Amino acid sequence: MNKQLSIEQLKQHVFDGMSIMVGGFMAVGTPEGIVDALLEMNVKDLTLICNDAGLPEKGIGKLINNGQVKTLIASHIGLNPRAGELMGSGEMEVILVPQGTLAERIRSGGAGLGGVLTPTGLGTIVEEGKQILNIQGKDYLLELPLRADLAILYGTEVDTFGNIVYTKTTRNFNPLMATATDKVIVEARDIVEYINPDHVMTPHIFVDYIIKEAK
Amino acid sequence: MNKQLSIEQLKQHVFDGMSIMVGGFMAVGTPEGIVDALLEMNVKDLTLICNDAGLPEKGIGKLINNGQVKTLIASHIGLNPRAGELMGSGEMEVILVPQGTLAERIRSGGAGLGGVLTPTGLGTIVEEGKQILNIQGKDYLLELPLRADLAILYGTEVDTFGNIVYTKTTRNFNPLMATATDKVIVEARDIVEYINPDHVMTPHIFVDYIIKEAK
Amino acid sequence: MDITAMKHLIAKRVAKEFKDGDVVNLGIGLPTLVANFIPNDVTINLQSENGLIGLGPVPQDNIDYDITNAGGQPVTMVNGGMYFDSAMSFAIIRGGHVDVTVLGSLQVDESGSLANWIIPGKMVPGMGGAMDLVTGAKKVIIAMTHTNKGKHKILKKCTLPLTAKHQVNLIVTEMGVMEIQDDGIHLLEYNNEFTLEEIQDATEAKLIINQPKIMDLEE
Amino acid sequence: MDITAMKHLIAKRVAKEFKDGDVVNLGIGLPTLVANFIPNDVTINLQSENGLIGLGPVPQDNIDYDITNAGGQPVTMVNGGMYFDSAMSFAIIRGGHVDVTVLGSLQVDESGSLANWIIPGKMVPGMGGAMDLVTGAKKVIIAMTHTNKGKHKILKKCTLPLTAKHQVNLIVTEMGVMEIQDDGIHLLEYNNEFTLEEIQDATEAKLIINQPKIMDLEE
Repeated sequence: MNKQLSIEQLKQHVFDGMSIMVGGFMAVGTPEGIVDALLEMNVKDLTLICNDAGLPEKGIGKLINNGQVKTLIASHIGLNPRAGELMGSGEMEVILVPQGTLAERIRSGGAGLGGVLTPTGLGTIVEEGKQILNIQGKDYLLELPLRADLAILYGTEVDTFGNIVYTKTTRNFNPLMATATDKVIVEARDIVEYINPDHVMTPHIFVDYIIKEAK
Repeated sequence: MNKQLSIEQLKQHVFDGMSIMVGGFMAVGTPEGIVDALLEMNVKDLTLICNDAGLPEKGIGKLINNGQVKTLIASHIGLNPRAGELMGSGEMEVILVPQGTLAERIRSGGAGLGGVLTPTGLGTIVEEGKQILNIQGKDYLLELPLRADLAILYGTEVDTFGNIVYTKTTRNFNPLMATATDKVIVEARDIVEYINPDHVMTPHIFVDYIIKEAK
Repeated sequence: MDITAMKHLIAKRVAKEFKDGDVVNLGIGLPTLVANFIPNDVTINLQSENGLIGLGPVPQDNIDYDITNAGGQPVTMVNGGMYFDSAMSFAIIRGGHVDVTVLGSLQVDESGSLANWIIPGKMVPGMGGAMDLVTGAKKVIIAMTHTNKGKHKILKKCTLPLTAKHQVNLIVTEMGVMEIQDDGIHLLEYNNEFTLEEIQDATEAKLIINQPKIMDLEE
Repeated sequence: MDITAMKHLIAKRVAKEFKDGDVVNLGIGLPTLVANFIPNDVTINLQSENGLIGLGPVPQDNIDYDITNAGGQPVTMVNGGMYFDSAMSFAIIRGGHVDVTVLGSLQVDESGSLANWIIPGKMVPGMGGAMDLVTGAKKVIIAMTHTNKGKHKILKKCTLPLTAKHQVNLIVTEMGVMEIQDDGIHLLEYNNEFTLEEIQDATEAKLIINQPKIMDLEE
C-alpha cells in the first residue's frame, strides 16, 4: 500500500467546514508545509483543535490570521495577538481547554473511552455546564472525548509503512491526534527505510497518507 | 542519587499484606529475580495486580502456588491451573478484570484521573455493582483507578538515572505500573551508560530503585 | 470430517473475509490457524494484544523469547511491525482501530451475544482481552465447530455468563457461514456435505434461510 | 528596589524551597529565573509541560529548534533527561509526580485560590497547563511581586476568574514568604527592608504574624 501523497493531492482530502487536529506546541511539531497548502487552498470555516493559536507567522497562526478558522479549541492563545482580537470581536469562536484535559480528551476520543474524569478545572469557569462526579469521596469533572475529520502531523522520521518517530519536543500532541480522527496525514521531515520497532511512536495503522516535507 | 539496590536490600521494601503491581504478560517482562527473592523471603498475604497468574514455574505463578497471595487482580489465569484451584477453594481471592480495563485503571491511578469510562463489560457480570453512565447517548461503565504500594518491573536497558527501555513484547504493563505505585523497583537486564532521550519509556522520576539481574 | 479437517475448513473460510490492509486480531486456538490461509493478494496487519502489530510465523530456530504472542509463545515480527504498551494496545482495540477480530466461543446466540470466558464451577480462565476485542473491533467473527460433540452452541439465548452483548457479526463453522442481523441468524453459505435440515438440527436458534450459497472454499 | 532586583530576590528565595531530586515545573517569566539560583548541593529535575524532563539552560549557539520549552523557545537538555508526549506530560503533572510548581499570579487569596489566566475583556491568553499544574503538583508556590504597582494582589477573595480553588501552599514576594494554612495566610519570613506594617498595608488579606523570621537570602 503506497501511502505517499503529493502536496497537490492534499486537495482531495480537505473541505470547507471540516474539523482538523493539528500537532505541535507553539508551532514546534506542526506540519508547516501542510498548513501552507491549506492557506493557499483557502479552505474556510475550519474547526481547529491544537494546543495553541500558533504564532502570527508560524503554525496555525497563519490560518487563524487569514480568517479561515471558525472555531478554535486550544489551551493557550497568548503568542498570537490576532487570535485574541478575533475572539474578542466574535469573528472566531475560541474554546479554551486546560492543556492536560485537552490531551486526555483527544486520547479518549481515540481510545474508545466515554470521557475523562479530571479534577482540573473544578471551582473555575471550566466546570460550567459540565457534570461533576463524586468518586471515592473526591469530585471530578466529566470532560467529553474529542474527535475530528482529519489530523495533520509532523513526523521527524516516517517509514514507507507510515510508522512515525517524533524527535525531542516535536512529539507533544502528535501521537495522540493520530488516534482520534477519521483520516491522518503526516508531513515527514525524512522518509526512511527502517525504524526500530521499539521506537515507533505512532503505529502505521493510524496513518493514511505521508507527504514529504519540501526542503 | 544512587538508585542501585542489591537483592538483599529488597527486604527493607516489602512487608506482609502489601499490594504489588507486577509487570509482564504470561511472565514475559516479569522481573523473575525479584519474584524469586519474594519467594525466598516468603512475604505473605500479598495483593498482586498483574495481567495474569503467570505459569506454575514462571512469573507470579511461583508466588501464587507457594500460597503467598491473598488477592489477585488479573485478566486471565488460564495458564496456571493452581490459580484456578485456589480460586475455587476460596484460598485465594481472584478479581478478574478485562485486560484493556486493567491497563486503563492502572494508567488512571497514575495519572490522577477519577476512573475509566469504558463500554467493555457492559451487559456482563463485569458490570455488577458498578455505576453506568450514559454519555452522548451511549452507555459506559465507570471503572475505578488502581494503585499499589509497590511496582516491580523488568527493564531491558536501565540507565543509572533510572530511565527504562523495555524491548519488544516485554513492555506490556510495565510502563503503566511505573506511574501508579508509591514505590517502584526495576530489575535491569542491563544497566547502561546512555539511553537516547527519545527512546525512554519510563522516565527516571518514577523509578526509586534498580536491581541488576543476576545472569 | 475429523476435527482437524473441520478446523482447517473453518480457518480457510474465515481467511476470505479480510480486505487488504485490515488490522486483524486472531484469538488463541482455531482462530490462530486462519493466518495460514490469507490469500496472496491480501496483506493484513496482525495485532496481538500483548503489544505488537506485525505478528509473523512461529520461529523454527533462532527463537527470541522477547517476542511473544498473547499466549506467551515465541513468535516473529514482519517488516514494518512495531511494539507498544498495553494502554496503546487497548486504545487500538477499544478505539475501533481493529477491523476484524476472530475468536472461538462456547456459545453464540441469535442476538449476537457470546459467551467464551467462563464455565462457572468448572473452567475460569478469565476474559483476558476478549471483552475489549469484541466490544471494540469493527467486525467480530466467531470461528468454531458448529456443535460441541452434538451439543448446541448456536443458541436462542446464551446460558453461560456473557463476554459481550450484541457484538457478533459473523459465525463461521464447518457447516456454514452465518450472519447476525436484526431479525436473527441468516445462513449465507452452507457446506454441501450437509443438508440444510442437518444444519438447522445442529442449531438451537432458528436459521433464516434464503437461497444460501455453497460455502466458498476455493484456495 | 527596582523590578529587576525584586525578581532576583524572589527567585533566589524560591530556589531554597527545593529538595534534592525534586521534580519541578517553573512557569514562564519570573519563575523561570528560579533555575539560576538552585543551590549547588541540590539537583532538581525540571519538567516542561510540552514534553520533557531535564530542561537545561538556554543555548547560546548550536541552537536545536526541536528542543523547546513551554513558551516555544529553544532550550537544552541535561544528562539523563528524556522526552514524552502530552498525555504522559500531564499524567506526570495531574498524577502528583511533580513535587513543586512555581507560577506567577495576578491574584491569590487567603483560601489558597489563585487567578492567573484571564482578565475578562482585556487579556485572554488561556490557561495552558496552569490549571493542571496547580491541581496536580504536591506543592504550589506563587512567585510574584507583592502588589501590582501598589494595587493589592494578595486578597481576601480573588475577583478574577480562578485558575483553581484552594491549591496554593506558599507565596514568595519581595516583601516576604507567606504560607496558606487553614486559618489564613501566615507571614513566615519578611524582608527587613520593609516594616511589618508596610507589608500588611500592601496586602488586602489579614496576615497572621507570629514571630516571623528575617527572609533568608543567603547564597
